[in-house]
Amino acid sequence: MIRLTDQSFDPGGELNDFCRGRSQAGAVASFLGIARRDGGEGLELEAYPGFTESEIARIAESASERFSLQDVSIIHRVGRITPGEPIVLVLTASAHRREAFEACDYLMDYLKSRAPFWKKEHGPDGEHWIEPTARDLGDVARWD
Amino acid sequence: MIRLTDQSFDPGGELNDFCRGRSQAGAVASFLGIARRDGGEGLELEAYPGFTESEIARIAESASERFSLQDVSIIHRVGRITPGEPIVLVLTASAHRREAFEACDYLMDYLKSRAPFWKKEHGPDGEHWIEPTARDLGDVARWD
Amino acid sequence: MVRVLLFGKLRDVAGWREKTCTPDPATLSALKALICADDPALSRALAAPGVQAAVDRVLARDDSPLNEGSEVAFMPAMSGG
Amino acid sequence: MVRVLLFGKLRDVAGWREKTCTPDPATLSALKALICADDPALSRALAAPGVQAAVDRVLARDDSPLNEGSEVAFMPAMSGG
Repeated sequence: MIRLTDQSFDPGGELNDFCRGRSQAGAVASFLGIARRDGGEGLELEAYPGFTESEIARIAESASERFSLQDVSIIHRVGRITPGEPIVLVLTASAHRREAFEACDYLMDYLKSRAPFWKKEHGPDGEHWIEPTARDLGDVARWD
Repeated sequence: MIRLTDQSFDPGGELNDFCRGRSQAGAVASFLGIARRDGGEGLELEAYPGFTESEIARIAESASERFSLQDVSIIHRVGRITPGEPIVLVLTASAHRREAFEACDYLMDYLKSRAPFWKKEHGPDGEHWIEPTARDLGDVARWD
Repeated sequence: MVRVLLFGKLRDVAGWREKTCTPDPATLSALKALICADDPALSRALAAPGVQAAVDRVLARDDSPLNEGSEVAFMPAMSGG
Repeated sequence: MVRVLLFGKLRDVAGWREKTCTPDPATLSALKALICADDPALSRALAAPGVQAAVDRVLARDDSPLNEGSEVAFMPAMSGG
Protein backbone atom coordinates (compact mmCIF):
# COMPACT_ATOMS: atom_id res chain seq x y z
CA MET A 1 0.00 0.00 0.00
CA ILE A 2 1.39 3.38 -1.07
CA ARG A 3 -0.17 6.45 0.52
CA LEU A 4 0.64 10.15 0.34
CA THR A 5 -1.12 12.28 2.90
CA ASP A 6 -1.17 15.92 3.90
CA GLN A 7 -2.39 14.93 7.39
CA SER A 8 -0.35 13.62 10.31
CA PHE A 9 -0.65 9.84 10.70
CA ASP A 10 -0.42 7.28 13.51
CA PRO A 11 2.70 5.08 13.07
CA GLY A 12 1.67 2.57 15.76
CA GLY A 13 -1.80 2.14 14.29
CA GLU A 14 -0.26 1.63 10.85
CA LEU A 15 2.18 -0.98 12.22
CA ASN A 16 -0.64 -2.88 13.91
CA ASP A 17 -2.84 -2.76 10.79
CA PHE A 18 0.08 -4.03 8.72
CA CYS A 19 0.67 -6.97 11.12
CA ARG A 20 -2.93 -8.01 11.61
CA GLY A 21 -3.39 -11.66 10.70
CA ARG A 22 0.20 -11.87 9.47
CA SER A 23 1.18 -15.26 10.86
CA GLN A 24 2.95 -16.47 7.72
CA ALA A 25 5.60 -13.75 7.63
CA GLY A 26 7.76 -14.02 10.71
CA ALA A 27 9.58 -10.74 10.19
CA VAL A 28 8.31 -7.16 10.00
CA ALA A 29 10.83 -4.33 9.73
CA SER A 30 9.92 -0.68 9.81
CA PHE A 31 11.47 2.71 9.46
CA LEU A 32 9.93 5.91 10.72
CA GLY A 33 11.35 9.30 9.81
CA ILE A 34 10.45 12.15 12.16
CA ALA A 35 10.78 15.88 11.45
CA ARG A 36 13.67 17.09 13.58
CA ARG A 37 13.62 20.19 15.68
CA ASP A 38 16.96 21.38 14.29
CA GLY A 39 15.12 22.00 11.01
CA GLY A 40 13.70 25.14 12.60
CA GLU A 41 9.99 25.69 12.20
CA GLY A 42 9.44 22.67 10.05
CA LEU A 43 9.45 21.30 6.56
CA GLU A 44 7.37 21.55 3.46
CA LEU A 45 7.23 18.54 1.18
CA GLU A 46 6.03 18.77 -2.36
CA ALA A 47 5.09 15.80 -4.55
CA TYR A 48 3.97 15.42 -8.15
CA PRO A 49 0.51 13.95 -7.64
CA GLY A 50 0.01 10.81 -9.68
CA PHE A 51 3.65 10.54 -10.77
CA THR A 52 5.05 10.33 -7.22
CA GLU A 53 2.72 7.47 -6.25
CA SER A 54 3.42 5.52 -9.44
CA GLU A 55 7.21 5.95 -9.08
CA ILE A 56 7.06 4.70 -5.48
CA ALA A 57 4.84 1.79 -6.52
CA ARG A 58 7.42 0.86 -9.15
CA ILE A 59 10.28 0.76 -6.62
CA ALA A 60 8.11 -1.06 -4.06
CA GLU A 61 7.50 -3.75 -6.67
CA SER A 62 11.20 -4.04 -7.39
CA ALA A 63 11.85 -4.38 -3.63
CA SER A 64 9.19 -7.08 -3.34
CA GLU A 65 10.90 -9.16 -6.00
CA ARG A 66 14.46 -8.48 -4.95
CA PHE A 67 13.90 -9.27 -1.26
CA SER A 68 11.08 -11.85 -1.49
CA LEU A 69 8.71 -9.65 0.45
CA GLN A 70 5.26 -10.81 1.43
CA ASP A 71 4.06 -7.25 1.80
CA VAL A 72 5.23 -3.65 1.79
CA SER A 73 3.59 -0.41 2.88
CA ILE A 74 4.81 3.16 2.45
CA ILE A 75 3.14 6.22 3.95
CA HIS A 76 4.67 9.59 3.12
CA ARG A 77 3.65 13.05 4.23
CA VAL A 78 3.30 15.95 1.85
CA GLY A 79 2.64 19.60 2.66
CA ARG A 80 3.67 21.42 5.82
CA ILE A 81 5.18 19.26 8.59
CA THR A 82 5.91 20.52 12.09
CA PRO A 83 8.90 19.26 14.14
CA GLY A 84 8.18 15.96 15.89
CA GLU A 85 5.65 14.81 13.30
CA PRO A 86 6.23 11.62 11.31
CA ILE A 87 7.35 12.20 7.72
CA VAL A 88 7.62 8.70 6.34
CA LEU A 89 6.84 5.16 7.47
CA VAL A 90 8.11 2.14 5.55
CA LEU A 91 6.91 -1.34 6.57
CA THR A 92 8.20 -4.61 5.10
CA ALA A 93 7.11 -8.18 5.82
CA SER A 94 9.15 -11.22 4.94
CA ALA A 95 9.77 -14.78 6.07
CA HIS A 96 13.32 -13.81 7.11
CA ARG A 97 14.56 -10.85 9.07
CA ARG A 98 17.54 -10.03 6.83
CA GLU A 99 15.30 -9.56 3.79
CA ALA A 100 12.82 -7.45 5.77
CA PHE A 101 15.65 -5.18 7.01
CA GLU A 102 17.36 -4.88 3.65
CA ALA A 103 14.14 -4.08 1.81
CA CYS A 104 13.31 -1.36 4.34
CA ASP A 105 16.82 0.09 4.04
CA TYR A 106 16.65 -0.05 0.21
CA LEU A 107 13.25 1.68 0.10
CA MET A 108 14.41 4.47 2.43
CA ASP A 109 17.57 5.03 0.35
CA TYR A 110 15.39 5.34 -2.71
CA LEU A 111 12.88 7.67 -1.05
CA LYS A 112 15.71 9.92 0.16
CA SER A 113 17.18 10.66 -3.25
CA ARG A 114 15.23 9.17 -6.14
CA ALA A 115 11.54 9.55 -5.38
CA PRO A 116 9.74 12.65 -6.72
CA PHE A 117 9.65 14.78 -3.57
CA TRP A 118 11.03 18.24 -3.00
CA LYS A 119 11.70 19.40 0.49
CA LYS A 120 11.92 22.95 1.75
CA GLU A 121 13.19 23.69 5.23
CA HIS A 122 11.80 26.68 7.10
CA GLY A 123 14.86 27.46 9.19
CA PRO A 124 15.81 30.31 11.50
CA ASP A 125 17.69 31.91 8.56
CA GLY A 126 14.80 31.62 6.12
CA GLU A 127 13.68 28.94 3.71
CA HIS A 128 15.88 26.72 1.64
CA TRP A 129 15.46 23.67 -0.57
CA ILE A 130 17.12 20.48 0.60
CA GLU A 131 18.96 18.25 -1.84
CA PRO A 132 20.23 14.72 -1.18
CA THR A 133 23.56 14.69 0.68
CA ALA A 134 26.68 12.91 -0.60
CA ARG A 135 25.91 10.24 1.98
CA ASP A 136 22.36 9.81 0.63
CA LEU A 137 23.71 9.43 -2.90
CA GLY A 138 26.30 6.92 -1.72
CA ASP A 139 23.67 4.96 0.18
CA VAL A 140 21.37 4.54 -2.81
CA ALA A 141 24.28 3.68 -5.13
CA ARG A 142 24.93 0.54 -3.02
CA TRP A 143 21.93 -1.14 -4.65
CA ASP A 144 22.72 -0.36 -8.33
CA MET B 1 14.14 -0.13 28.14
CA ILE B 2 14.47 -3.92 28.35
CA ARG B 3 11.32 -5.86 29.14
CA LEU B 4 10.53 -9.56 29.30
CA THR B 5 6.86 -10.40 29.48
CA ASP B 6 4.74 -13.53 29.57
CA GLN B 7 1.78 -11.55 28.19
CA SER B 8 1.08 -10.56 24.60
CA PHE B 9 1.99 -6.93 23.89
CA ASP B 10 0.88 -4.17 21.53
CA PRO B 11 3.66 -3.38 19.00
CA GLY B 12 1.98 -0.23 17.68
CA GLY B 13 1.43 1.17 21.17
CA GLU B 14 5.07 0.46 22.00
CA LEU B 15 6.25 2.20 18.82
CA ASN B 16 4.16 5.26 19.59
CA ASP B 17 5.36 5.38 23.21
CA PHE B 18 8.95 5.11 21.99
CA CYS B 19 8.48 8.00 19.53
CA ARG B 20 6.59 10.37 21.80
CA GLY B 21 8.38 13.69 22.07
CA ARG B 22 11.27 12.37 20.01
CA SER B 23 11.96 15.36 17.79
CA GLN B 24 15.75 15.23 18.10
CA ALA B 25 16.24 11.77 16.64
CA GLY B 26 15.12 11.80 13.03
CA ALA B 27 15.27 8.04 12.56
CA VAL B 28 13.44 5.20 14.31
CA ALA B 29 13.93 1.65 13.05
CA SER B 30 12.05 -1.33 14.37
CA PHE B 31 11.92 -5.06 14.02
CA LEU B 32 8.97 -7.18 15.02
CA GLY B 33 9.18 -10.97 15.09
CA ILE B 34 5.86 -12.80 14.89
CA ALA B 35 5.22 -16.46 15.76
CA ARG B 36 4.66 -18.23 12.46
CA ARG B 37 1.88 -20.66 11.75
CA ASP B 38 4.26 -23.21 10.23
CA GLY B 39 5.59 -23.69 13.77
CA GLY B 40 2.47 -25.76 14.47
CA GLU B 41 0.66 -24.98 17.71
CA GLY B 42 3.13 -22.41 18.89
CA LEU B 43 6.31 -21.82 20.76
CA GLU B 44 7.53 -21.85 24.29
CA LEU B 45 10.28 -19.47 25.26
CA GLU B 46 12.31 -19.89 28.39
CA ALA B 47 14.57 -17.24 29.90
CA TYR B 48 16.91 -17.13 32.89
CA PRO B 49 15.22 -14.43 34.98
CA GLY B 50 17.70 -11.75 36.01
CA PHE B 51 20.53 -13.02 33.84
CA THR B 52 18.61 -12.70 30.56
CA GLU B 53 17.69 -9.06 31.23
CA SER B 54 21.22 -8.12 32.27
CA GLU B 55 22.78 -9.83 29.24
CA ILE B 56 20.38 -7.99 26.93
CA ALA B 57 21.07 -4.71 28.72
CA ARG B 58 24.79 -5.29 28.17
CA ILE B 59 24.38 -5.77 24.42
CA ALA B 60 21.93 -2.86 24.18
CA GLU B 61 24.59 -0.66 25.74
CA SER B 62 27.20 -1.87 23.29
CA ALA B 63 24.78 -1.11 20.43
CA SER B 64 24.13 2.37 21.81
CA GLU B 65 27.83 3.16 21.72
CA ARG B 66 28.66 1.43 18.47
CA PHE B 67 25.81 3.03 16.50
CA SER B 68 25.44 6.38 18.35
CA LEU B 69 21.89 5.58 19.39
CA GLN B 70 19.76 8.07 21.22
CA ASP B 71 17.54 5.32 22.59
CA VAL B 72 16.85 1.61 22.34
CA SER B 73 13.97 -0.55 23.54
CA ILE B 74 13.64 -4.33 23.52
CA ILE B 75 10.50 -6.23 24.45
CA HIS B 76 10.71 -10.01 24.40
CA ARG B 77 8.06 -12.58 25.13
CA VAL B 78 8.66 -15.55 27.39
CA GLY B 79 6.37 -18.50 28.06
CA ARG B 80 3.81 -19.95 25.68
CA ILE B 81 3.26 -18.03 22.44
CA THR B 82 0.49 -18.81 19.97
CA PRO B 83 0.95 -18.38 16.19
CA GLY B 84 0.41 -14.80 15.05
CA GLU B 85 1.49 -13.29 18.37
CA PRO B 86 4.50 -10.94 18.57
CA ILE B 87 7.64 -12.54 20.01
CA VAL B 88 10.10 -9.70 19.98
CA LEU B 89 10.12 -5.97 19.25
CA VAL B 90 13.37 -4.02 18.90
CA LEU B 91 13.22 -0.22 18.56
CA THR B 92 16.22 2.01 17.87
CA ALA B 93 16.39 5.81 17.60
CA SER B 94 19.26 7.69 16.02
CA ALA B 95 19.99 10.91 14.20
CA HIS B 96 20.71 8.93 11.01
CA ARG B 97 18.77 6.13 9.39
CA ARG B 98 21.76 3.88 8.60
CA GLU B 99 22.75 3.71 12.29
CA ALA B 100 19.16 3.05 13.37
CA PHE B 101 18.87 0.19 10.85
CA GLU B 102 22.24 -1.33 11.65
CA ALA B 103 21.68 -1.23 15.40
CA CYS B 104 18.30 -2.95 15.01
CA ASP B 105 19.85 -5.59 12.76
CA TYR B 106 22.75 -6.11 15.20
CA LEU B 107 20.43 -6.47 18.19
CA MET B 108 18.24 -9.00 16.39
CA ASP B 109 21.28 -11.05 15.32
CA TYR B 110 22.40 -11.10 18.93
CA LEU B 111 18.94 -12.01 20.27
CA LYS B 112 18.67 -14.87 17.76
CA SER B 113 21.80 -16.70 18.85
CA ARG B 114 23.53 -15.15 21.85
CA ALA B 115 20.87 -14.02 24.29
CA PRO B 116 19.83 -16.43 27.06
CA PHE B 117 16.58 -17.76 25.61
CA TRP B 118 15.61 -21.32 24.81
CA LYS B 119 12.84 -21.99 22.37
CA LYS B 120 10.72 -25.07 22.09
CA GLU B 121 8.44 -25.60 19.12
CA HIS B 122 5.19 -27.46 19.60
CA GLY B 123 4.91 -28.89 16.09
CA PRO B 124 2.60 -31.42 14.46
CA ASP B 125 5.25 -34.11 15.09
CA GLY B 126 5.72 -33.26 18.76
CA GLU B 127 7.96 -30.85 20.62
CA HIS B 128 11.51 -29.99 19.80
CA TRP B 129 14.09 -27.46 20.93
CA ILE B 130 15.22 -24.92 18.35
CA GLU B 131 18.88 -23.99 18.00
CA PRO B 132 20.32 -21.13 15.95
CA THR B 133 20.65 -22.00 12.26
CA ALA B 134 23.92 -21.74 10.32
CA ARG B 135 22.50 -18.55 8.84
CA ASP B 136 21.83 -17.11 12.33
CA LEU B 137 25.40 -17.91 13.37
CA GLY B 138 26.77 -16.34 10.19
CA ASP B 139 24.63 -13.24 10.70
CA VAL B 140 25.88 -12.58 14.22
CA ALA B 141 29.50 -13.26 13.24
CA ARG B 142 29.36 -10.25 10.87
CA TRP B 143 29.67 -7.94 13.88
CA ASP B 144 32.61 -9.60 15.64
CA MET C 1 -0.64 23.04 -26.68
CA VAL C 2 1.58 21.44 -24.02
CA ARG C 3 1.24 21.96 -20.28
CA VAL C 4 4.49 22.68 -18.41
CA LEU C 5 4.93 22.09 -14.66
CA LEU C 6 7.86 23.20 -12.52
CA PHE C 7 8.69 21.60 -9.17
CA GLY C 8 10.77 22.46 -6.13
CA LYS C 9 13.25 25.26 -6.50
CA LEU C 10 12.71 25.54 -10.27
CA ARG C 11 9.37 27.12 -9.45
CA ASP C 12 11.03 29.66 -7.12
CA VAL C 13 13.65 30.47 -9.78
CA ALA C 14 11.12 30.93 -12.59
CA GLY C 15 8.43 32.56 -10.50
CA TRP C 16 5.73 30.36 -12.01
CA ARG C 17 4.41 26.88 -11.34
CA GLU C 18 2.47 26.00 -14.46
CA LYS C 19 2.25 27.36 -18.00
CA THR C 20 0.80 26.30 -21.33
CA CYS C 21 2.95 26.62 -24.44
CA THR C 22 1.49 26.97 -27.89
CA PRO C 23 2.19 26.24 -30.72
CA ASP C 24 3.58 22.80 -29.76
CA PRO C 25 7.33 22.49 -29.54
CA ALA C 26 8.40 19.23 -31.23
CA THR C 27 10.81 17.99 -28.55
CA LEU C 28 11.70 18.49 -24.93
CA SER C 29 14.75 20.57 -25.85
CA ALA C 30 12.66 22.83 -28.09
CA LEU C 31 10.28 23.36 -25.17
CA LYS C 32 13.21 24.18 -22.86
CA ALA C 33 14.47 26.80 -25.33
CA LEU C 34 10.99 28.31 -25.45
CA ILE C 35 10.48 28.66 -21.67
CA CYS C 36 14.06 29.83 -21.07
CA ALA C 37 14.10 32.37 -23.95
CA ASP C 38 13.80 35.38 -21.65
CA ASP C 39 14.88 33.66 -18.39
CA PRO C 40 18.62 32.91 -18.12
CA ALA C 41 18.25 31.96 -14.41
CA LEU C 42 15.76 29.19 -15.30
CA SER C 43 18.04 28.10 -18.13
CA ARG C 44 20.92 27.68 -15.67
CA ALA C 45 18.68 25.94 -13.11
CA LEU C 46 17.44 23.43 -15.71
CA ALA C 47 21.04 22.58 -16.60
CA ALA C 48 21.98 21.85 -12.95
CA PRO C 49 22.98 18.33 -11.95
CA GLY C 50 20.09 16.09 -10.92
CA VAL C 51 17.41 17.91 -12.92
CA GLN C 52 15.09 15.51 -14.70
CA ALA C 53 12.07 15.88 -16.94
CA ALA C 54 8.97 13.74 -17.36
CA VAL C 55 6.68 13.75 -20.39
CA ASP C 56 3.22 12.47 -19.58
CA ARG C 57 4.61 11.13 -16.29
CA VAL C 58 7.41 9.10 -17.85
CA LEU C 59 11.04 10.19 -17.40
CA ALA C 60 12.21 11.72 -20.67
CA ARG C 61 15.36 12.95 -22.44
CA ASP C 62 16.08 16.10 -24.41
CA ASP C 63 15.20 14.45 -27.71
CA SER C 64 11.92 12.98 -26.44
CA PRO C 65 9.07 14.01 -28.74
CA LEU C 66 6.10 15.94 -27.38
CA ASN C 67 2.51 15.52 -28.44
CA GLU C 68 -0.51 17.80 -28.52
CA GLY C 69 -1.78 17.89 -24.94
CA SER C 70 1.41 16.50 -23.38
CA GLU C 71 2.13 17.27 -19.73
CA VAL C 72 5.80 18.11 -19.23
CA ALA C 73 7.34 18.34 -15.76
CA PHE C 74 10.76 19.71 -14.89
CA MET C 75 12.04 18.34 -11.59
CA PRO C 76 15.16 19.33 -9.63
CA ALA C 77 17.15 16.81 -7.54
CA MET C 78 14.67 14.72 -5.60
CA SER C 79 14.68 14.37 -1.82
CA GLY C 80 11.98 12.74 0.27
CA GLY C 81 11.94 10.72 3.47
CA MET D 1 26.03 -25.76 49.10
CA VAL D 2 25.73 -24.62 45.47
CA ARG D 3 22.49 -24.31 43.56
CA VAL D 4 22.48 -25.79 40.04
CA LEU D 5 20.02 -24.74 37.32
CA LEU D 6 19.50 -26.44 33.97
CA PHE D 7 17.92 -24.67 31.01
CA GLY D 8 16.34 -25.67 27.71
CA LYS D 9 16.92 -29.19 26.54
CA LEU D 10 19.44 -29.94 29.30
CA ARG D 11 16.48 -30.03 31.67
CA ASP D 12 14.65 -32.51 29.43
CA VAL D 13 17.77 -34.68 29.18
CA ALA D 14 18.45 -34.69 32.93
CA GLY D 15 14.84 -34.84 34.06
CA TRP D 16 15.40 -32.09 36.63
CA ARG D 17 15.46 -28.32 36.58
CA GLU D 18 17.15 -27.39 39.83
CA LYS D 19 19.27 -29.18 42.39
CA THR D 20 21.49 -28.29 45.33
CA CYS D 21 24.91 -29.92 45.63
CA THR D 22 26.67 -30.32 48.91
CA PRO D 23 29.48 -30.41 49.97
CA ASP D 24 30.68 -27.62 47.67
CA PRO D 25 32.62 -28.66 44.59
CA ALA D 26 35.65 -26.39 44.16
CA THR D 27 35.31 -25.65 40.48
CA LEU D 28 32.79 -25.77 37.69
CA SER D 29 34.35 -28.94 36.27
CA ALA D 30 34.16 -30.65 39.67
CA LEU D 31 30.48 -29.75 39.82
CA LYS D 32 29.93 -31.14 36.33
CA ALA D 33 31.54 -34.44 37.34
CA LEU D 34 29.26 -34.58 40.36
CA ILE D 35 25.96 -34.04 38.54
CA CYS D 36 26.94 -36.29 35.63
CA ALA D 37 28.25 -39.16 37.80
CA ASP D 38 25.24 -41.36 37.17
CA ASP D 39 23.90 -39.61 34.05
CA PRO D 40 25.93 -40.24 30.86
CA ALA D 41 23.20 -38.57 28.75
CA LEU D 42 23.59 -35.33 30.69
CA SER D 43 27.37 -35.65 30.43
CA ARG D 44 27.11 -35.86 26.63
CA ALA D 45 24.60 -33.00 26.51
CA LEU D 46 26.86 -30.71 28.57
CA ALA D 47 29.74 -31.43 26.18
CA ALA D 48 27.69 -30.44 23.10
CA PRO D 49 28.72 -27.39 21.08
CA GLY D 50 27.24 -24.13 22.27
CA VAL D 51 26.71 -25.17 25.89
CA GLN D 52 27.74 -22.44 28.32
CA ALA D 53 27.77 -22.08 32.08
CA ALA D 54 27.23 -19.08 34.32
CA VAL D 55 28.37 -18.79 37.92
CA ASP D 56 26.40 -16.22 39.86
CA ARG D 57 25.07 -14.91 36.55
CA VAL D 58 28.47 -14.36 34.95
CA LEU D 59 29.62 -16.58 32.09
CA ALA D 60 32.22 -19.01 33.44
CA ARG D 61 34.80 -21.57 32.32
CA ASP D 62 35.54 -25.09 33.54
CA ASP D 63 38.25 -23.85 35.91
CA SER D 64 36.07 -21.10 37.41
CA PRO D 65 35.98 -21.42 41.20
CA LEU D 66 32.68 -21.86 43.04
CA ASN D 67 31.77 -20.36 46.37
CA GLU D 68 29.43 -21.37 49.13
CA GLY D 69 25.97 -20.36 47.96
CA SER D 70 26.94 -19.95 44.30
CA GLU D 71 24.21 -20.24 41.66
CA VAL D 72 25.46 -22.25 38.69
CA ALA D 73 23.49 -22.39 35.45
CA PHE D 74 24.12 -24.73 32.53
CA MET D 75 22.72 -23.34 29.31
CA PRO D 76 22.49 -25.03 25.91
CA ALA D 77 22.83 -23.08 22.62
CA MET D 78 20.78 -19.92 22.97
CA SER D 79 18.03 -18.92 20.59
CA GLY D 80 15.59 -16.08 21.08
CA GLY D 81 13.85 -13.64 18.80
